[in-house]
Amino acid sequence: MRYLPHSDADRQAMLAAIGVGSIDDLFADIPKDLRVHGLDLPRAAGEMSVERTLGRLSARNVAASSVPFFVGAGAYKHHVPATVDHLIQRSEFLTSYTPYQPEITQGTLQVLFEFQTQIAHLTGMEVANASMYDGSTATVEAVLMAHRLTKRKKAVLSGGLHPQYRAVVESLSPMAGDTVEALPADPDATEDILASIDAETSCVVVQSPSVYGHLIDLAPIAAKAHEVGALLIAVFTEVVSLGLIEPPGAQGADIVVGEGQSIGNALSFGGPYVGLFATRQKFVRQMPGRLCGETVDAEGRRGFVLTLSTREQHIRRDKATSNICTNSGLCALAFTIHMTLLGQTGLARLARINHANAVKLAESLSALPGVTLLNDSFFNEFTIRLPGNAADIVERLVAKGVLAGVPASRLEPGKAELADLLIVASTEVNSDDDRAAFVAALSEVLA
Amino acid sequence: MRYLPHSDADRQAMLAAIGVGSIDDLFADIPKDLRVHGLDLPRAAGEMSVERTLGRLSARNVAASSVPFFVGAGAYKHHVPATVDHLIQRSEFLTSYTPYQPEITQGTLQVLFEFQTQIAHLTGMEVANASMYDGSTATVEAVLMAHRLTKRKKAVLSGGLHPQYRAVVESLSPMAGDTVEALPADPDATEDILASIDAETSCVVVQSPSVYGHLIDLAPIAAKAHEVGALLIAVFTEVVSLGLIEPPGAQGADIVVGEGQSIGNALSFGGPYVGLFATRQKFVRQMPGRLCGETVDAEGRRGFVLTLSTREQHIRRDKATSNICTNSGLCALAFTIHMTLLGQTGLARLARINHANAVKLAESLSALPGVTLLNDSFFNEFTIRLPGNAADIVERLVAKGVLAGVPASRLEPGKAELADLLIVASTEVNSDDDRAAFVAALSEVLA
Amino acid sequence: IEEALLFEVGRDDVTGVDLDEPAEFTPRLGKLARQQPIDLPGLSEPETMRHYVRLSQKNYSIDSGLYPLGSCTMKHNPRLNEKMARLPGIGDVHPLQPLSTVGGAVELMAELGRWLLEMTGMTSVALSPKAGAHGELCGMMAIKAAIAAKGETRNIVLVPESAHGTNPATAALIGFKVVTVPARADGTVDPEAVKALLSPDVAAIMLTNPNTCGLFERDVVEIAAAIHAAGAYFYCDGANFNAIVGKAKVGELGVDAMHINLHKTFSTPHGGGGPGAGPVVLSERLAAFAPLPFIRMEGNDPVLVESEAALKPGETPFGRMTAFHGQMGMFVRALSYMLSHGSDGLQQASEDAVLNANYVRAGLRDLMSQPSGDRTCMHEVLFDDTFLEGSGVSTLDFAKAMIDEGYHPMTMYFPLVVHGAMLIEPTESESKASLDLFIATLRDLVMKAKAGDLERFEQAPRYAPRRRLDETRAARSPKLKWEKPEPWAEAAAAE
Amino acid sequence: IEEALLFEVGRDDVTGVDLDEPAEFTPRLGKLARQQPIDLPGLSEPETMRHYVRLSQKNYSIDSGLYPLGSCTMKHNPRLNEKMARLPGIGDVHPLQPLSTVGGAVELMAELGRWLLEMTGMTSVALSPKAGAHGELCGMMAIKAAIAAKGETRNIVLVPESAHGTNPATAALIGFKVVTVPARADGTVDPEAVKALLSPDVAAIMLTNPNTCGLFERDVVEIAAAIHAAGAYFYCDGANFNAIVGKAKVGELGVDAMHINLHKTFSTPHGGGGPGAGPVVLSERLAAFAPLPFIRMEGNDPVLVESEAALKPGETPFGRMTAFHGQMGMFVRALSYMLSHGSDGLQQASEDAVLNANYVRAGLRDLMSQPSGDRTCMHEVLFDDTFLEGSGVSTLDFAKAMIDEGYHPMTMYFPLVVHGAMLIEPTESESKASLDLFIATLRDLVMKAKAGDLERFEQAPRYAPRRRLDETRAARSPKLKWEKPEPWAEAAAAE
Repeated sequence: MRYLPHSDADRQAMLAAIGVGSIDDLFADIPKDLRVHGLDLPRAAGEMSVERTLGRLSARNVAASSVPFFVGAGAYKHHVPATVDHLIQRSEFLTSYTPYQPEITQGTLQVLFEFQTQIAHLTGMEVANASMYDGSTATVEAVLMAHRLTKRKKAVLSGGLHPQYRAVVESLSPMAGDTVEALPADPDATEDILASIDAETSCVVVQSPSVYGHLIDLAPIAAKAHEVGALLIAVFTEVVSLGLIEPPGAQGADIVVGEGQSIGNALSFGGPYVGLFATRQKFVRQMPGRLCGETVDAEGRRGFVLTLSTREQHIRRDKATSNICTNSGLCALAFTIHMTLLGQTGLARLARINHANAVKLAESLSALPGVTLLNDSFFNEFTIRLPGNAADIVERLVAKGVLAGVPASRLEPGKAELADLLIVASTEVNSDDDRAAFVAALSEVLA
Repeated sequence: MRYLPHSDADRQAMLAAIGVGSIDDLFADIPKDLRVHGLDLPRAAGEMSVERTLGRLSARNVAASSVPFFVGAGAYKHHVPATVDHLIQRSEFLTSYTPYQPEITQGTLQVLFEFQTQIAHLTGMEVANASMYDGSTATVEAVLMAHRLTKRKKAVLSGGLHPQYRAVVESLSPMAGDTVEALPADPDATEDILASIDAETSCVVVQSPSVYGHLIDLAPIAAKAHEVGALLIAVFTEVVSLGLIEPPGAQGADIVVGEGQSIGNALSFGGPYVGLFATRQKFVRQMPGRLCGETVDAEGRRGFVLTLSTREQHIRRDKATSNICTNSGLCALAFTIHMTLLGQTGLARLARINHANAVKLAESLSALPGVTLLNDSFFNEFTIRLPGNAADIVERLVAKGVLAGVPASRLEPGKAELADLLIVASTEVNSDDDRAAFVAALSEVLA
Repeated sequence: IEEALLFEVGRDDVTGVDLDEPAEFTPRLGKLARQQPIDLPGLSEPETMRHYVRLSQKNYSIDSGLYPLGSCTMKHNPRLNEKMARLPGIGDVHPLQPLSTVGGAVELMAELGRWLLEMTGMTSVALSPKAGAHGELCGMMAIKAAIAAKGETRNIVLVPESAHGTNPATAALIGFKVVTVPARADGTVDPEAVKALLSPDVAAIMLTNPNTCGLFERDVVEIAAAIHAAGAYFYCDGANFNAIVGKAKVGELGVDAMHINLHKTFSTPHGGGGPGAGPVVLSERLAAFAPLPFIRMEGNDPVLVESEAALKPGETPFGRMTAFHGQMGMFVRALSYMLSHGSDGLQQASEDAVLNANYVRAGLRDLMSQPSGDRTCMHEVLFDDTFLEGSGVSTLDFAKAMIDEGYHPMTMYFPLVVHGAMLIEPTESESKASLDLFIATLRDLVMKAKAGDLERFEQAPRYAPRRRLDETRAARSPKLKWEKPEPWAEAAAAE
Repeated sequence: IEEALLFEVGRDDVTGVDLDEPAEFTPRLGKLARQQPIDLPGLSEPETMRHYVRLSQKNYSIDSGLYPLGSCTMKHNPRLNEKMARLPGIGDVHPLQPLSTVGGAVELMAELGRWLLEMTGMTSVALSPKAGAHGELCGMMAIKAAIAAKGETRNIVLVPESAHGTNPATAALIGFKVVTVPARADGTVDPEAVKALLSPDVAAIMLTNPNTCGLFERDVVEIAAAIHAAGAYFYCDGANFNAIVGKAKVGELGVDAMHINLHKTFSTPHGGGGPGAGPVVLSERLAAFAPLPFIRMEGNDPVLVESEAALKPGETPFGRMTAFHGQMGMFVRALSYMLSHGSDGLQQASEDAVLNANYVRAGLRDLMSQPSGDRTCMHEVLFDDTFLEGSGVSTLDFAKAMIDEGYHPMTMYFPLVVHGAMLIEPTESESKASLDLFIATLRDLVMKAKAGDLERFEQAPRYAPRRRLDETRAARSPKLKWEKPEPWAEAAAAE
């Protein structure tokens, strides 16, 4: 087996050095009747064989790059520079351990420090952590953090929050003894969330752009929340939007969480992604996840360490702020490198291209008979009402080689009022030809 | 432009530091009337755009992995472990310079020392150099070296030598004032090369396996050559064959040259490849190309350096043994890593699989009516005579999705007696299904 | 060589990505167009490449040396797996594409599940947890849901002293009260101690097996039986599953839920701290509570069940752990690893891991001290600091001195039940030659420590990119992001 | 940290590649089946990975630092180009596949040729040469063939003193007699000196422009005219083409043949010494002699002409430089680089390269000495060792001391026309910040040298994987491969 270095001679010599007669002697603690002798699985396979097996599975999927592609709703197809994927595969990043030994992990640590700085600047917040699993788990951690900070137990979730994010909060938060008030789906951005905020409220969770693409003015919500002593948790799933829209920090958010996949990371059928988490300096000791901080070494040179670990489970055990142990280090690295390449100039331009592409597409699609655009404002994603079941229409567009978007019913099944809604994203990867193909195909399907 | 670090402000500051007013002042030495103002070429393009352009070109070619593939005749489709391609892309190998400063290039140098050792062992020779451009240029360098050693000027080329190798020798050698006697194409391995060896002969150049796949017994040729004071140059184009057949060094060859592409390197439409070059210790000072040697540093630690550079052009100028400056360092690295992974156990097994696949295919093909196998012996490649023009038949097999081999006429155009010959290779990448597809398709085409 | 922060060398108008400005259009941002500057400098591509290459060179990695990290399992990361994760139909597929366009992805998940269930002897699997601790949470949430489904209110979770910190943190997170089970002298759990704590309020035990002392819990079956008899559940921390793959099935040991760290057992890369993946296998008692999404087999066809609307009778998921379907990028790497090993290779890997740990034990047992005497261990060997007594060298000093010898330190001060613990897990990836060198180096260090060569230890590391760092300072006044130097500081720096 | 040779740690029965033995079959090897053992030990995959990663860590590279290598042009290697070279339709295509299956490959070659011709103003291009020196050979063979075609027997090639060693070596290889043209004080070529050497026996001049002193040959047009008037050809060494892309076309300077180092001008990676690629552009006078294979445009369709049987009238190739079609892997990288830059970027790159060299010159001119006075240079700046006079520090010492400062040395003792030459080419890839640091470091070194801090120089390098190596010993009794230690040596080593 190519991954196992020992020759049989090596094994024999080692057993002799240990002083046992056979490998079975080393497993003597496992009760005899429970020992397994052979699994019902195939035997070892060479590289060619594995490549064929997995290549066959890969070939049964339609790759985003191979078709006009407009699927979003929480994960986005963007172009990642070759430099990013090359660098994250460097042995010293890819196969390095969590930087608990800072003397020999300054590379990873400095990257995390750069990452935290980038996220803080992007979101307009004071501090950011070294990443979370993804946007949805970051959201529930933010809710739990708000409960700790406010000592209240009720979270109010906007109807514009991604339904799967909502489900994550609704699954965990009640088990922790809390209450979740989730407003109904809000495809038109007409909800009155202010009315749900009261003195019991620990936090209000609002996504902007919403899952339906609407940009939400957070300032009045923050004002109302602060008025009653609650916190505003701002959520985003498309980090590129921050290149063009006012950051949540400037709109009064107390905690900002989001998905960072768009920058540096592949779609990968949903994971691994990278959760972003930022807040105000005064809340930092209730923050979940790893933090990297600057310090000096014994010679006075600047260096970086994981810090404030007294919040963490390996020190505090059942008193920890979260049970989180790993983060998304490598995805955060990809994010940091891609963002470094972009810089503010590149990010702003990238965001403008995304927005322009989405605007052009929204105009073309809503010009089709029977198609209505629901959004006044949006960034690179919007919702249209189709003259018919959106899921069916999407399937018919698949046959025409266009992946058209996410039917709202995929996220909110069984709600008749959402059945004809389609959430459509357009990024820099869509060419004019792609958009034309979509419009033509939809036009044919609706004809 | 993403590759150019300067901002405009940087450029202005630098011009000021230099003390010139504009960039044009730095190009003042170019006569004004010869200065170019704009090339008739497209403007800068982003990554996505370049990927689309080159992706479109790539898509117009049929990749070897995508079809049953039997094309050889000097380049071979093998499976390269993922580790190899990963390692050669490491910055410290990929973007490193020629190791003229040994203190900071011990990595490259030790690899070359390992490579030289591997090649010497594989070929059964005493010394090998640090690689040549490819097999064909190594061959002509061997001929020139033989001329230097023997002080004679006539090379005899076997009719089994790859015709494009022969053409390379025939192009350069006469310009250097030498004579080349090339025997006619020898698809049946019946030539009497001994008869062409005489007291004028500097060297005999024999390929085994020959371009038609025949294994050639080199010992009698070596004996005859040595008898008249000539040298035997043994050539191979499929290095994997050395895992299973007696090495040229054991058969009396004086210089062994060959193509190393099969181990570690992609097909890449013909290049870059890696030329292998080995000889006897006593000839080393007439050898072309770079050599890495062991030595010690100022503290007595083992280290490696490029050595015997007094043979080389940058020292000897017009008295050099060759004008060669670069080698195929990165391809040699790929070779070394792949060979290290294989070891003798893996190489021998790989060779057996290749041979077994070729034997099975030869048996199946020659069982078809009208198809004759020309080879008594072969390794992973053989020649069949078809009942019709081989190039036409290959083209009809393309339409059936099979890349069937190389018509002899592709290498030796215009020779009627070769028109119905097809050179067929089969390696470890061919599955039973691939072979069955070939046999079935050929059977249909011939029906 | 020092490397500046990107903020110190980047410039506001430099970018390493070439994009054309879009043609004129009418923005639809309403009043929310960005007013604030983004304040992120950029680097050109060559600067970016060099910056991160040079940073990487300050890191230790498995590709450059042995990581003797007990309980953390740093093994070889095959590059084949990276290649497979980048296949266009794997890496470039969206989680919400029409299901008709992702048949291969769903089949891949089903296949991964099949392997995991066969290796563990369990009934169902939840693939979506994003990491080991997330898997623990998933397993414990399933237990909580199962208890609630029975109408019970059990609220106590038993956790042995030697457990990973995530165990009590997880239990506490969802409102359980944690009660510690004391360890026996050798670090294993005494079934009697468990039985003594059992009550109708006990919801579950969380046990690591093999445990964090590197020992297989010999009495695991008896413990499981007692737990089950008390109406509680047996959660197994699967961090050490890599020692017993192909040697024992946890389902047969009585486990009800166990997470599997794909990055430990199946070698998805650590990546400097993630991403991980923590699928959870569940016994028949918990199978129905597996969260969304899950794979339902309909005959030979796997179906991805994403929502409650698609449930069939008997399927009672407790909810959802994450958006989308989990860490596909890690699934494919793990499956590639499994396919490569096969049933024979997986068993051999466990055997070699245990062989290597015992070989290290044999090489050091005369010089270092083992808390439970010189007994056979599983895939990791535990030493305590008795052998350093009186030397003035602490476990920390000893570990930092290893850095100067070219090694990453072993796991220190864990498990907590052992004084000055040093937990060494070489993994099956290390050759005998590598272990011989490691043993020789440690023997040399031990002798230096015993000889009182204090400077070598207290000053260590001396040959690393940094000397020991001031962690207290970092925590006391946290500096968590780069701040532009104040003008006066700039002026001072310029002098 | 030391790294053993693979032969010292490998074992005969270990392999890092899993292959199944073939089923029983009847071999067809005749009597030539291998009798000799192969004698190559193997390593498992994790050992292989670590071995080569650790070796790589002993290398300097462009991704980790500046390479101020005059005439060798170490610039940024974009990873996009690596990705493009691995597209399945590029990297996985066989040179002898039916031409109907490689239309894209042929088009790519045609497109590369089009760019090269537009940039140089020449008539035809031979893509197949495998490296710069191979390109020189190709160009000189074309000249030799052209002379033969005219029935002439010219046998003298003029080569300036400052030329690269490959120039005279190439000329001599194909039987030309090399006559050296003396340089002017500033290293440039005096047209009068050329004219004085012209005769009916002169076949060609080989001139580098910009020359190896970093100067543009101002009199190049006059020299070309004189050469042509004498019936000879003008070969231009294109090693420094990167300074003038988009600024001047060599065709308009009177050049008849020039090779282009794709790895210098168009950034295909050096790879520790190759592979390179050296396409040759030819003037109308030589175009017909371009070797096989070449691309013929038939209307808009490129046709790959592989053999003499396919020639059309007027096509008189001198033969073939190599099997197959040349370095496709390098072609695609170069084209990717060209497409990325575009006409504007290529010109900007030349300008930035020249700007950077002059900035280095400006930063060092007061401390170091320039052989031809302080004048504007092209993309590289030349210093001599006058400034070290009396310090006891040689050019070599100075260069080795740079290693301790984290830099690769500059090109030393070349060109030969300058005493103790130091030739610095920063390339356009370096940022101002990078150059500022480089200049500051060199200034510091110069001052240390002038202050007589001899140890710092004579002992350098001290902070590299090796101190200075004994090259004399290596050459005197060459040890060119690993030899198994003799038993007595093994025994001695074991003691």
